[in-house]
Amino acid sequence: MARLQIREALRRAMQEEMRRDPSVFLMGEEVAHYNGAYKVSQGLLDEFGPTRVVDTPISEAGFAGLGVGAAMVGMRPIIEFMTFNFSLVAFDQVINSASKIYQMSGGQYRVPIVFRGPNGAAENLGSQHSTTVDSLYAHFPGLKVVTYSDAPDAYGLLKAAIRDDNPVIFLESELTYGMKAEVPDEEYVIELGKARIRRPGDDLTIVSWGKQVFNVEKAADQLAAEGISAEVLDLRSLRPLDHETLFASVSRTGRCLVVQEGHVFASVAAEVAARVQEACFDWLDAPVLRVHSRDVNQPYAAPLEQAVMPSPERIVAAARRLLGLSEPTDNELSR
Amino acid sequence: MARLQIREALRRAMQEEMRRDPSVFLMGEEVAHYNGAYKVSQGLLDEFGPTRVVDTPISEAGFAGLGVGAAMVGMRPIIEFMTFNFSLVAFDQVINSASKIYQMSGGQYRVPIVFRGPNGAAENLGSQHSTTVDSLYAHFPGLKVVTYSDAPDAYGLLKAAIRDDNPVIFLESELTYGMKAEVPDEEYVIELGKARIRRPGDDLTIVSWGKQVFNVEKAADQLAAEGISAEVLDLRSLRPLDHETLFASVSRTGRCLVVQEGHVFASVAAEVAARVQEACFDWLDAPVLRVHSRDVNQPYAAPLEQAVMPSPERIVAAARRLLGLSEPTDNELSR
Amino acid sequence: MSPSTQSPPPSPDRAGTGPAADLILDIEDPLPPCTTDELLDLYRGMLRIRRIEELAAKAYTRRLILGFCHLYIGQESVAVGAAAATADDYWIASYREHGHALAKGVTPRKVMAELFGRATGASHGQGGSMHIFDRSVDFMGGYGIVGGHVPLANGIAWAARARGEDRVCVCFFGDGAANQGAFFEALCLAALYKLPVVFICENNWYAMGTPLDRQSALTDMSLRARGVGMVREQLEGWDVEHVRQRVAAARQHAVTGRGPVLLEIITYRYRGHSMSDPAKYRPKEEVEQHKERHDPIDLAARRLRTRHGVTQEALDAVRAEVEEEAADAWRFAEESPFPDPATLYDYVYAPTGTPVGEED
Amino acid sequence: MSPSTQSPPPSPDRAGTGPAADLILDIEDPLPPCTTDELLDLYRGMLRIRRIEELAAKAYTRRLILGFCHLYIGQESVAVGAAAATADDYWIASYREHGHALAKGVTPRKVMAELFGRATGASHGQGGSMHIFDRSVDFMGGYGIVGGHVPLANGIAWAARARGEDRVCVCFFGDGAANQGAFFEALCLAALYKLPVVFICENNWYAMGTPLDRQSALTDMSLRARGVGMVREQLEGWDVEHVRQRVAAARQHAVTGRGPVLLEIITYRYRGHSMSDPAKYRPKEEVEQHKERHDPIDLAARRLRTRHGVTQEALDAVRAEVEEEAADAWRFAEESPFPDPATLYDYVYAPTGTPVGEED
Ligand SMILES: Cc1ncc(C[n+]2csc(CCOP(=O)(O)OP(=O)(O)O)c2C)c(N)n1
Ligand SMILES: Cc1ncc(C[n+]2csc(CCOP(=O)(O)OP(=O)(O)O)c2C)c(N)n1
Ligand SMILES: [Mg+2]
Ligand SMILES: [Mg+2]
Repeated sequence: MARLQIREALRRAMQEEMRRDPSVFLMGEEVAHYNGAYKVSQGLLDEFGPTRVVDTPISEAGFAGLGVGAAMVGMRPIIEFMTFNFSLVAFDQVINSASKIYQMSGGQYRVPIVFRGPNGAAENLGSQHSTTVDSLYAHFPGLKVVTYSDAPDAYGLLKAAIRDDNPVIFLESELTYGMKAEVPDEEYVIELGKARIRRPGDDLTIVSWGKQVFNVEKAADQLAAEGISAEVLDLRSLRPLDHETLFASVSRTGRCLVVQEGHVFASVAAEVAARVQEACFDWLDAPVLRVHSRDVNQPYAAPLEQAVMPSPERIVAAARRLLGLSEPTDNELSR
Repeated sequence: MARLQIREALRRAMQEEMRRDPSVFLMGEEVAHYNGAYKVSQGLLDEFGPTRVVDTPISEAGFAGLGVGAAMVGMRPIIEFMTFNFSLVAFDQVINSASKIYQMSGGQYRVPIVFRGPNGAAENLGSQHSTTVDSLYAHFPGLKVVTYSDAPDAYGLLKAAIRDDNPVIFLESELTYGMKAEVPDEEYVIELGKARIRRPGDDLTIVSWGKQVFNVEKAADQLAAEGISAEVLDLRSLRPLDHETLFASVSRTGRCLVVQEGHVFASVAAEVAARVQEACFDWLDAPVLRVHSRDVNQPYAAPLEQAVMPSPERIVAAARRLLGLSEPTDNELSR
Repeated sequence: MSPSTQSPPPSPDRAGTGPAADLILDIEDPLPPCTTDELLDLYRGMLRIRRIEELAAKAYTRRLILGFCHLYIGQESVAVGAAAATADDYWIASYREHGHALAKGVTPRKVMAELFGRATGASHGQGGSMHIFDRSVDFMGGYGIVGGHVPLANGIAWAARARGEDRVCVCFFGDGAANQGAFFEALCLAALYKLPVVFICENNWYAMGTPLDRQSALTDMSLRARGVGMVREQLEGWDVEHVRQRVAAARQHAVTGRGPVLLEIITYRYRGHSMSDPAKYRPKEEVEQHKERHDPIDLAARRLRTRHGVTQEALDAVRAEVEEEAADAWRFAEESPFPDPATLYDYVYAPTGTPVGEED
Repeated sequence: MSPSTQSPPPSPDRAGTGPAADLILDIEDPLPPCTTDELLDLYRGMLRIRRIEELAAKAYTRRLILGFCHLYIGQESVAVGAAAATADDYWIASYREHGHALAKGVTPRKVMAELFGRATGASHGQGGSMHIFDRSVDFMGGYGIVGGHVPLANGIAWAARARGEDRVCVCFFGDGAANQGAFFEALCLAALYKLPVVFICENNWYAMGTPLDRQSALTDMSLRARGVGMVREQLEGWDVEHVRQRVAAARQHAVTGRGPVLLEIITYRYRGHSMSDPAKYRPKEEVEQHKERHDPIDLAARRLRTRHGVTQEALDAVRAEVEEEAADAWRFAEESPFPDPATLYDYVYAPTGTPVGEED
């Protein structure tokens, strides 16, 4: 058992998979000589050489498409977007090529590719560098969308993503690359499509994923101090969604709060709410509520950004409201 | 009062706006000499000449961006995507440029632009030509997303979109361009953000938009024959959403069915369901249900495509289920 | 070796060095001229495409084929000539790919059944006219987003090289596609990584209704290569033998590690852009004149008669064969079942861990 | 005139015509040489950028400036030379735009306050370092998606031409941006529509940590124009007067209806890509050597002394002025309030129908 940073856990996953399978390669901007903009790929060029750890020019559509083509003939490319903001210039390649080829070829060509990189707001990066793409990609059948909240999950999920025969969108965060946790020394793979109960509880279920799980944990601590027992569910896989774990938890607690970074409209949080209210209608004691980034483009100034992002305080407030302990003060609905 | 095809209503809207305001121009593939791939812009080149009705090469990112730049200095471009499938190669321009400039410039630059064109499945066009983009664009603050179900709305809404000082995504359909309806001769504009009750009813509210409204109307007829009175709501504007009309209807009927073309996950239908269950929880007699395209990439073969698309039959079945008149036969939830 | 020692430091001199040389494909025709049998095969190949597509047009008007249907008639020499030079290589193409599929060896039955949307089609009815795929002959698909498939060609070539296969990827697209960002990025990457790709721009002068000189300031599309440091050649495509030679030359360049080549092949489509285009943007005479002067099938027939002494009867016999093949394809397609809607969800996710192959 | 009569019908001849000529900007230096005052102004402009950015670097380490911060130090001659030639034109730039903003006339106070995220900043604290906008001087923003702003330049120029303004749009981007699809599409469109745009590729040899020869098969970025039929020129950017002349020449070309120009200006950045980049990918000597040989501010100072007889005292006085200006900007920024979170929703939708202008 070693304490690893998340970036180290991700690196170990890639390294092991590249060792066991010569068809795996890593490609992206600054992944090789620079060792990665966020040092996730540190040392991989040295070990695997420039044909398997490949720097690219600033041509996301070009190298995303290159990855798709390589995957069709049996390679297993890992395409790093320096951040997922830049995946928008390659959006057509991910949607119209990666996600559709298996279907439109009638199952003849598979696209075992991982698109990975940091997603969502880091800190004070402003409007064009703070986009959360979860909901965009989770919208599309043919893609799998995966994320993690800690190092052991990051490791096991990335390994599963690399081995999966389908295109996987693997969402990371600059802000948590340095977070450490114990990762077992023996190799393991975490099946995609399984949520994880990070903390059992009885009074409400708080559903979250990615780095917002930490805000939720903090909120759960605070709620616990008030005598409220929150079950914390980390979805890990947004598509496919683990209905079983989700519905079992909510049917038991009768209350559901979804916490999501990013715009709320037509989002993963919306989907979770829509499915939970449908499947658990008879068990729900209150409507499903959502805490999410304010529905604005990300401003630069720190006090503005802080007002935009989900926070433990906002989560606690929503939980209290869900339990009928306070009136709505903050119009979460439209904003 | 003249009976106009939808394409004629759209054309009249553009023509009138171009006459009254020299800053309005139309740009896109085949809009000028060819008179539009679907003949929406027929005759406009003749009237306004090649500096205001402009053919482009196949460079969606290039001409979408050109439109944004022109809008920043006070022009009012109408950018036609031959179909919205092709907007995915310009996705970054729409999101990172059009939707964000007003905010990131601190309000100094407005982007009064309309992106318009056919959206969603036409018939048997296969995987890459049948994408529904409603949910993708409605996700983003800074954009408005508008659509219509008939000629008079098409006319009045497009005029409002052209006059709006914000980027508007205006969603059309190849399949309904030829549908006719009476359009008043006098000029009018329909305020964006207002839903329309197409048919009042008491037993349930069916929420829809765009060409699915016709499936809903047919279903409502069938339901009426069974003695079930459905209120049919045409949202028209997906962003901003008309909460007032929506919630008033559902609180009264106590039941809500959302009918949407396109993928279900993280969709507009999800958002409507999430908001309705939150706002109308105490009035709901059943969970909000959704009918939508099957969650697959669009296959070519006609029997497969028919199985994918929403249909009056599927809507009636869902309505019956919503009213407790039948058991779930068809797992709408996960598929 | 540190990266910085590889890069000459910027210096005033750099600006003075002037542009790199124009890189013109400098390999002579590498193949011996066609034997009579070889040319007869090319003739048969072109005729096959034309007849299958004529039937497709007929089937379309009877609503046996639905959606969009883009015919290749007039351009046959490009795909057939290229196939003769790259039979064992990977191919990838646009939505106007019936001809490429047939030339690469997808059977007429599989092509026609796909157009008819049947379970026996190349893509099991999932793809349709624009998305014919056939793994068994490395025909890696037709794609509907203009220019969107061009980056994929690089990846296919990347994989081929990584595995030490002596194969190239041949990538077909139109003059209109040479305005798409994805196309340019792909060219840049191919040149940078020296990938074994033969890019073939089929310049038929029109992108839908827009002639080339209203699409682009430059009408020599091979010059796109000039802006990215790639080897190029522009040629006329009417003569299938010439296409075969020049594609073979480009292949030889690419497969020997010298990097990709952009071939611009001048050609012409006789029909509208798709079945629903009346093609009013060009005078009928332009089409007629073109057919008269440059029809690749007529040209091959003429050469077979005059240079190879093949009799008209022999040519007629080929025509009859092809006719029967096409009719058979139609019958096969029409008699084949539609895919079962119960299979709908089989095409969402590949079953990880199972062997890859034709899933049927 | 029907469209088809405009287009020469495709014919065998077309392939024979060969490539269009290489289009090199053929306008001589259009401006008289700088007067002493003019050159002093350029000197002051460059110095201003450098001092403001040196302070910005300091503020960054004190966490008064957050997020990404890309310094322009070393490249000042490009923006300042260009500004002297296009003072009344529209400008648009990338995320490395502090220098461009200052050169175009955004006040040091507004720039610094934006970097500090204050309500008094150019973009009211909404934008930050990468998104400085100032409508009052037609500075149309800094953008963070590499290459993403290049298409916008065409639209700005389109509007200028449509309204009969004799103005161009000047668009700045890096060598790395010249690999983005949006950049290529924009070049194609500008050439096709003959738009009054001056594209300036600031080739500083690096895109983040990647030197140009590992980014692109071709290191003469002006050749990108060659592939699309655009007029081009490559020049060294160390001499601010030379930049001023060549940008003036390009402007003259573009504004007189002869179409856009791509200028590649060779330059060099002294600092890391952003404040968080230690720039280990190049040896320190490379930077030192460059500063010694090509520093644009030193070069201007030398010329002022030797050719214009300006005394060192006069130069020192300019330096002192600039010093005070920069210090004032810092004070102003630091004392300015942060934007009120209550204003958050004011920037989602523009209030249709109200007059456009600075909303503050
Ligand atoms: C990105 C994109 N934009 C627009 C279209 C619509 N479209 C389909 S084919 C075509 C013309 C393509 O012309 P060209 O590349 O010359 O190929 P050709 O049809 O002549 O074979 C257009 C505009 C599309 N399919 N994809
Ligand atoms: C589309 C996109 N991809 C990647 C990035 C990350 N990134 C920011 S700047 C940069 C390097 C740009 O280099 P260049 O264009 O030469 O400009 P310079 O920084 O040298 O001024 C990269 C890769 C981005 N902002 N946008
Ligand atoms: Mg063409
Ligand atoms: Mg650079």
